[in-house]
Amino acid sequence: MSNMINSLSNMRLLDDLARKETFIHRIHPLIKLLTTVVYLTVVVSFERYEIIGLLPFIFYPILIFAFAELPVAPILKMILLIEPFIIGIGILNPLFDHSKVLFGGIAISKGWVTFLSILIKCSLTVTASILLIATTGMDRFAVALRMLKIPKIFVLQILLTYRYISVLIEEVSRMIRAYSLRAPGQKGLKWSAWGSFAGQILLRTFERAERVYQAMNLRGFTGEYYTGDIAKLSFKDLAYFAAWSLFFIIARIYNIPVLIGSLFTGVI
Amino acid sequence: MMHMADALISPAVGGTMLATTAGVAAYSIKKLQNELDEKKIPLMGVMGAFVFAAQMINFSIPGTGSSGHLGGGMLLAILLGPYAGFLTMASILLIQALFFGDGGLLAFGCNVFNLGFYTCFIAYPFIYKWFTRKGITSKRIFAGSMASALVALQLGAFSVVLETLLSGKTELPFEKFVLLMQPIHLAIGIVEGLVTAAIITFVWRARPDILEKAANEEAFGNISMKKVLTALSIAVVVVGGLFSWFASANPDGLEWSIEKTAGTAELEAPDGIHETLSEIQSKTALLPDYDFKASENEKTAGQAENAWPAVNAGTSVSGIVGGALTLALAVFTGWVIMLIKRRKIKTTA
Amino acid sequence: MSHHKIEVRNLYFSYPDGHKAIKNMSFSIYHGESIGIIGANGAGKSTLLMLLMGVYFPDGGEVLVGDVRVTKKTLPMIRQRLGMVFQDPDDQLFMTTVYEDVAFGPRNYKLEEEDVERRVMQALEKVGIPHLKDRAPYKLSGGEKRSAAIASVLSMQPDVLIMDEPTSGLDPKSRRRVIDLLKSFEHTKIITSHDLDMVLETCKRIIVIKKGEIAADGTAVDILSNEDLLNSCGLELPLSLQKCPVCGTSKGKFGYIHEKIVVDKEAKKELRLTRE
Amino acid sequence: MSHHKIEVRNLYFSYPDGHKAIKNMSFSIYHGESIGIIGANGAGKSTLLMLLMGVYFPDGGEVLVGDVRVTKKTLPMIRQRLGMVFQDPDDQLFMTTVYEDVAFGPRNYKLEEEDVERRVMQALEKVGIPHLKDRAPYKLSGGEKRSAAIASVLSMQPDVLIMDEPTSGLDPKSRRRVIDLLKSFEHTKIITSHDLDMVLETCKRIIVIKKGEIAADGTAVDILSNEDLLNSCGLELPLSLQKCPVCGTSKGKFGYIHEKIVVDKEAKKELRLTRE
Ligand SMILES: Nc1ncnc2c1ncn2[C@@H]1O[C@H](COP(=O)(O)OP(=O)(O)OP(=O)(O)O)[C@@H](O)[C@H]1O
Ligand SMILES: Nc1ncnc2c1ncn2[C@@H]1O[C@H](COP(=O)(O)OP(=O)(O)OP(=O)(O)O)[C@@H](O)[C@H]1O
Ligand SMILES: [Mg+2]
Ligand SMILES: [Mg+2]
Repeated sequence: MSNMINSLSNMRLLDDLARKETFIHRIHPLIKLLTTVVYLTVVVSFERYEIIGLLPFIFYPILIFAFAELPVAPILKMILLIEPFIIGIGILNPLFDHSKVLFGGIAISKGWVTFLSILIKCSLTVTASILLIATTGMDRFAVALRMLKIPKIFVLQILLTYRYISVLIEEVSRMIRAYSLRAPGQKGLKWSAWGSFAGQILLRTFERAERVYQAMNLRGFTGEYYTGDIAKLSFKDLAYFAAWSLFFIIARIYNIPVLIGSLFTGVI
Repeated sequence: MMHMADALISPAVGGTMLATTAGVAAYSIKKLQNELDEKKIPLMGVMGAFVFAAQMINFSIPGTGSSGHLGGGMLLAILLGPYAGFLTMASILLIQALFFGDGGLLAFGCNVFNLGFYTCFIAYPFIYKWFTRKGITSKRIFAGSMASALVALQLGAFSVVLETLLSGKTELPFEKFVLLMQPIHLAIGIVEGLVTAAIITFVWRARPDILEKAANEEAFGNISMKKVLTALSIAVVVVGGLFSWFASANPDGLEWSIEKTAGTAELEAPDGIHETLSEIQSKTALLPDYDFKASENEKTAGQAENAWPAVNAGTSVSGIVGGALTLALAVFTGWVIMLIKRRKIKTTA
Repeated sequence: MSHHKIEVRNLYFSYPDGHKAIKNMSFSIYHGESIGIIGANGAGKSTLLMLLMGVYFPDGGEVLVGDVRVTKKTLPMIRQRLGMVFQDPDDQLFMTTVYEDVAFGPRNYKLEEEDVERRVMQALEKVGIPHLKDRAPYKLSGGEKRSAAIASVLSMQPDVLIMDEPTSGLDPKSRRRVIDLLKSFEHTKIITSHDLDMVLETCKRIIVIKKGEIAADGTAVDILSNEDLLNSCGLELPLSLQKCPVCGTSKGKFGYIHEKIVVDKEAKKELRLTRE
Repeated sequence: MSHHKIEVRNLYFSYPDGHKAIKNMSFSIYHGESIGIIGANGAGKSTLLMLLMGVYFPDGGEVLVGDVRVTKKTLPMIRQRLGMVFQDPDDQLFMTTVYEDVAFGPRNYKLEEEDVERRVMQALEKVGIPHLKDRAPYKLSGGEKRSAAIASVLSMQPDVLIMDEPTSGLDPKSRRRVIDLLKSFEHTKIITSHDLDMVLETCKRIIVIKKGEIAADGTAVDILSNEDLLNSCGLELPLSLQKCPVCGTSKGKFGYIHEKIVVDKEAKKELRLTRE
């Protein structure tokens, strides 16, 4: 339950962040979406034993964090929340693969290497998705989807779902608050109240959702969200996309850290 | 129900599934546009939000020590009908991928398919509908929800196994993974069935109009269903075949496509750079054993020990040193930018 | 303009659970009229407004807006003319910032972005909340939400303004602002409220509803000073027509001022209200 | 009983987005006092009540209820004594029928079912809605919901009653009923409201909040008749202390009655209010 309320406040934090006005925020939403997709594809395309080669990809999130003036701590917290899940799957690797490999003179199990690789990939991909929304926001993201010719009805569906998630979680948290105030001695919900709770929430949200939708209709809504001016693609946007893509591709083809490292160790 | 993560799939699998899902979604949208009424739009949104919230409640599965959460696909299918249900599932998963990195943009297709397709297009029409074909009673709701949830989750779980293995990112042997996933999802399926039945019964009592509307949606002729399925399997075979062809010819489909694009006129430069660089590389041997050939090893990585990309003490050391430097540089850059920005804010303020 | 006329003929409405909320209502509202709809809790005021707006459809009878019957087909046309503020502002605010919310209506009419901005700022100023424009609606206090909800309808510049308890939850200053705004609105307006003093100030005609039926329909002054009628409908005299605490002892001087002293005995003593 | 004392010391609170809602508030409330908390929209009234109830926890300072500090640990104990009615009644009702909802609190105290029933019916009668007892809360009208919310707290028979705008949305009869109920409640009560007439009737002491800080703390009469203070805090004189429409012309007889005529010129004319 606190889970749910946490995620609501996380969503709202991202909403707030998306309203900042930095150079990253002003990049066209479609470009940011495409850049993210390229990034994800490249990161994921690394084979399962790769660790070192993945490291340069951390530049992308770090630069976005810095340029978009995003707070590091709360977003890191969100990312860490996902990790246990990945660990849950990745942790099986060391169990199944005991074969050893020499790495920097130390023998380690290959299972651990793949595990680490998954962990890094996961952190990078999750961060990239979250940064996308934290610098774009749901409304502008929807504009990007529309430009990709995703049908109106689906985009609307996403926006409404997004909107109703707050309505619903709010409804839940209010009910829980009211409950705990009138059941002071109890910890959590009594199981017998669960059924009526879930049903109530559903019905209340039905009714509320209908009213919200009506309110939208009453204000001339016809299925298309207009979100003010979204500028056309500019040269800056294209340059942004090109620069990042170039970087990703080079970092994919050449193992930059090894390159730096051997230069360095060679020099020494 | 388990979500696939970006980190666990290969671009080939992710791409195939994304294409497949897009096909099903497009079909659903077309179907839906013909019969969409006013009340359905908010209802889809609400149910999406409801399932979204429900997926956040984790429950422990007795006897296994692991935990799971609801998929909600059956609930959506029954309350909204298959097309709207599928689309709603897709929007839930997209929001989760964006805001929580749960699942992911690349794994989006896999997740929608695993959670949405089997429930809305297999379990709902063939199982749930069969149970309730003679009208709705609470017993039939129960039996139908239970049976369809169980089947849908088993299919979904198996699908997760296949996608993971095809992606080759984990070490899990097939049988062990199957033996792990299927029983867990049996347990989750039971809970899912119970919850679905309870909620459907509740809604049926309180707002029978909602259920009737979904059930009466007659668009679901068997012929069209068959068409979808054939089209779908052809698509899977074709797309999957294509992807896996170039994936095996060139394990990283990306590099293949990069070379392709690099060959075209606009992007001539990278190709040149690439060639000169690899020349330099082979001459200076700065990058021992790390070139395209290494990836050939990957193809057989699962089977042979020598598949391990050659690692010797030299590269490892330079790798570790280089890695540390890269990280330090990245963090330093970020820090400097932040400092400069902060200074700017101060001076302007 | 005859098309601002709103006519309700033999209206019936039951909620899905069978609760009969509106029973055989008929009345007409002409262009430029200001109508107050009053009645006890649960009388059916909000339900009636929903029927006028075509949010619900009647089980019997009909609603005509300017000779056009409210049906699913005619809805888009009709709704361009009517603007409604819901009783619960949470139902009305659905965008991520107050600005976006107030801009939602004008943008749907495909106005130029600068016109949109002008309208939004105008509406926000009218209700006195320009400082809240970049806040998220769910972070507002109860009264701030209501003001934002009102602004979101004003920005659409409707021909007919329908408001369900517009002043509830507002602080006295904001309430005064809404009253002034209502007074300055020249087109038709329909307002429900339990704030009878506000109704007295802003409406010329009043319809009293009791258990889903019309109990009275007449001028504001006639109705709001008819204590027996109000009492029988779960209402009270407006405070401003109740006996004055100062000249309180001169009871019954005017026919419509009876009993009830608002400031209670004790407080009065402390005020040292001695009649000079 | 000293344990009914509520003390607030140097309280600070910011919402997660950084909005500073409460800044350095301190005051004490003794047993049996009736406190009105007033202030403009967004002043911080609801936030303050949430802090008293331990729904939020302060960033600085502390809240003491009968010498016990409000913390996560002491919450269960403290909440047994305090009963709160929220600003939005939807926040309060969560069971399937009104009866179940009102019975929820008493049942948690493991009372006998007949005692529960007695308490429930008593509470419903006090707010005048026994006829709604089998209805589903989400299907009620706005005012009916508020009455049900109040009943659900009354049935718990708390030592301290905290109400956030208890009369908003209520029809005049129900409002009167709530006022009578508040007057008859002997223990400590803390009420926020924009209905200053209600506050004047039910509270002896008033705390005025302005932008998260205490602007004034004193007797109801002193504060509610101080027009300058009220004006500077976004408030107005209560209607019952504003100039009376009847003896309106005798302006300024008492220091605290100035300007504002509530019934507007026109209505007044129609009322034929001639001074005799
Ligand atoms: N969704 C619903 N389902 C069933 N009954 C309802 C529903 N909404 C309202 N009612 C009932 O219909 C009647 C009229 O409700 P309505 O909301 O119109 O009252 P109202 O006059 O606006 O009251 P208030 O002054 O309290 O807002 C009430 O008795 C209420 O209980
Ligand atoms: N969840 C929230 N997040 C951020 N700010 C909030 C939140 N809730 C309220 N606020 C802000 O805190 C301030 C105090 O709000 P509060 O609800 O306490 O006001 P109030 O005095 O009860 O007003 P009202 O009379 O309108 O109910 C307001 O400025 C409001 O915008
Ligand atoms: Mg109402
Ligand atoms: Mg408040």
